[in-house]
Amino acid sequence: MPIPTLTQSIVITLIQCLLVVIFVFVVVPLTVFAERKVLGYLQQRLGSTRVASGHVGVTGWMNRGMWKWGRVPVLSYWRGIPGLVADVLKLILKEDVIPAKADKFVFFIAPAISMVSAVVVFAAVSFVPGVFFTFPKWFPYLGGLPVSGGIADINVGLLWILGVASVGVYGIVLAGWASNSKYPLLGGLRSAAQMVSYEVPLAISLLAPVVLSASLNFGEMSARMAVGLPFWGLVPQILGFLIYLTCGFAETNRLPFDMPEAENELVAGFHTEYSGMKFGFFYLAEYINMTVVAALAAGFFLGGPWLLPFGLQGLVNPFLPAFLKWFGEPHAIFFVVKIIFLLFTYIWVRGTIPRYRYDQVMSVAWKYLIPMALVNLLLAALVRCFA
Amino acid sequence: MVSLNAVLLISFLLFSIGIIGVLIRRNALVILMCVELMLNAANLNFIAFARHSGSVSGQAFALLVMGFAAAEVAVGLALVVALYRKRDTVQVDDINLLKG
Amino acid sequence: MNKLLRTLIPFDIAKGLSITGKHFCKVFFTANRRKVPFHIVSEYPEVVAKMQPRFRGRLTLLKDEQGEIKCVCCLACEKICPTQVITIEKGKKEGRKMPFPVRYDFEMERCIFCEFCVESCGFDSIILNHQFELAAYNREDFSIGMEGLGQNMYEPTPVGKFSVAED
Amino acid sequence: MEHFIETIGRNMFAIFGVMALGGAAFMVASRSAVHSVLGFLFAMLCIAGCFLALEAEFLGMAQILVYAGGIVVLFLFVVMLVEMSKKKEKEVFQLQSRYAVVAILLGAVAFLGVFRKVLFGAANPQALGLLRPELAQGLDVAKQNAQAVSRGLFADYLLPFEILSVILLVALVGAVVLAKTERV
Repeated sequence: MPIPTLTQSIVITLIQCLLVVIFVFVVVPLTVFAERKVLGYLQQRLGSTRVASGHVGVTGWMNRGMWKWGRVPVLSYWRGIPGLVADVLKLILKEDVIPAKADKFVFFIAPAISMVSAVVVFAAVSFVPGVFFTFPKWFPYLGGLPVSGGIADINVGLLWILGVASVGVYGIVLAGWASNSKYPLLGGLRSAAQMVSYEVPLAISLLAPVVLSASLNFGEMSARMAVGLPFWGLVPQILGFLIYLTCGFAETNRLPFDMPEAENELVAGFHTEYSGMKFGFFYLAEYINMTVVAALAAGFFLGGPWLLPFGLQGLVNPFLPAFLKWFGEPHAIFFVVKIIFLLFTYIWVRGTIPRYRYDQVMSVAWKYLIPMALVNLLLAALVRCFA
Repeated sequence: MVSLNAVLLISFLLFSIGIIGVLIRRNALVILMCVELMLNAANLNFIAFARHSGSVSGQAFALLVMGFAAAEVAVGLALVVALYRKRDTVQVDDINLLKG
Repeated sequence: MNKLLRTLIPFDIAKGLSITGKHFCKVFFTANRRKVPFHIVSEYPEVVAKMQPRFRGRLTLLKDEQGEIKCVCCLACEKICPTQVITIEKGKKEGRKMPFPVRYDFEMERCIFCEFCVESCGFDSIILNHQFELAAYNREDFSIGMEGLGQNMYEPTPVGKFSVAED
Repeated sequence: MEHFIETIGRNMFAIFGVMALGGAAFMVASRSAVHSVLGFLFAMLCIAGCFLALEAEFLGMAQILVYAGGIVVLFLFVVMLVEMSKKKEKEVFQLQSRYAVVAILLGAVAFLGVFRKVLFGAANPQALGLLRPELAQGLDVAKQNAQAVSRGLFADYLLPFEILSVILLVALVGAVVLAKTERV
């Protein structure tokens, strides 16, 4: 295995960053689309089935053609898909309005903080332990060099993730303040209190995997939780998993903890005054944060890139289709599948549970989740002591 | 590698900026922030000396200082909020009465 | 103790999730495959929407078996109408003992679809039908009468002007 | 290229340090309290970078987590609560600011004069390195920073740690008592 020079390693890191960005920007629009469809199905609707007018333009022509064809919505699952492009185009082309009394600098920087802190978290997430792929020999400049499964597989990866994710609060709070308007300010204040509160049980519930795996490195933790514990650590850590998911919903401001942008009380909450791509950044950041939380849950509690715990993989292998076997045991594809399942869970919960009142949100965090998380931590310590 | 002198210089400058802030600002919140800045400058020195001496005691102590700073901020901000409720201001030179 | 258990173990959340999950599976796996779909919405302009029986659409005059207008001009509907959108002119018709409405005007732009007129009618001679595509391009189109300039009372509003299903 | 990147890598501490100084200066000089908080946040993140450059990874991450994630948010929260009143502030700076700045600058010059030899002289040229690695008790401090810190914290300094936790508890209760309104 050749050792890369400094410049080569930096180029490789840039390539990894590009891969992560591509992953994020493929998953996020698909999640937005899936959210519409899945919410629809959950509520016995069909979700989005057409783009713009059903009678104008190319999509209209397609729609008409389909109806003429069989009087049945043949592609009723997929006819909303051009909406992906339409959404992005709308966000980019919209006029960017800045309120006259807004604090221009802070107004400008808030969406950037949101977006950056959401994306940068992925630096410490390792998708596969060890080498992800190796450049072929003929590749210019980088031939024969390995690319690892995470950008920066640092020793304090978990702390990095928690710390940078907590910086994301500033985006929301500063946006609320800079808009110089009542509803955004209320949304920002609420979210500051909510996210600071929920960070505590979130961190404590993630401490249990730390105790069990005796590491702070993402890849190491996920490997030890997956291989060393029954059912990827899901069974001994079921309480921790539930607490973590709940706090994850709250941290990403998803329903049922949708305090900062409570549509029925605060118009649109902290981004009421935002439009155009600045709003788009908040929108993207929310979905990227969802992906991050799902990635952490998948990595720590659902076994990350490991398909099955223990040696069960060998038992199942004969029954697997050939293409799955081709991927091998720890493979990024399993990780991604788990992330996608958790993203579905997000939408599922959103379609099921109504929004909490503000005081209920706070009491859930301080009166129930924190004590439960502490008990869970104690359990993990006992397991570690005696097993 | 980092030389000890660079760390000392930077932390000294940070500390000085903190002192300037405490002396010249009127807003109690900014003064609190400046105090935090000075604590951080001290932390920087702790870590530099820990590295210099090759032990981790300095790092452990820096962590303790961080916890202490958190406690201090909690009490300080509570004081500021109480003050604001009572006097409707956070300007330190408006608070010049012993009773009131 | 029971309450504490119910607080700690989220049974009701699980129940709700299972219900929505069931709906999801039903709709997801049977969309396009059933005559009577599980999803409760229809793809409106293509599939004509079915209204519930109590839906209140446009006012319509009814006729009896002989094709005679049932209305006897008691003016109950005109009196009770809160927005006064109904104007009736009494008249006579040969071979009919009861009074006959020469004019029955209905200004739909002000109608609030309260159905008081239908309730007050002692002869069951008017109903609010199930038409819901009531939009029009001109103000005059909203004044509906028995004949003349406005639309005819018995004819449906031009439905399907915009829908593919009628092509 | 190689050389350039290496130079940047070697001077990471200086870069972060200067940026932290800039953030701190912005904090002291800006007229709006929210801008002050922003400068403070920037300074804290840069100091975390300094810690990383000194290979104290755990401390750097703890800095981000504690300061950026907790303390500065609290500051921002209180600033937003307090700034909601429309009352105009009289002045941002004190009357004695000029003298204070002069005094501090004098102090700085005096400091540099006294420590001139230490800071710029050739008296202590050796780089900051691990002079006594045997103190790390068998752990590679550079590789297992978190483990080393935890050993220091929970073995050598357990009593201060426990006292700190009591202090935190007292501060928590005190903050609640102080900030509580009468009618609640």
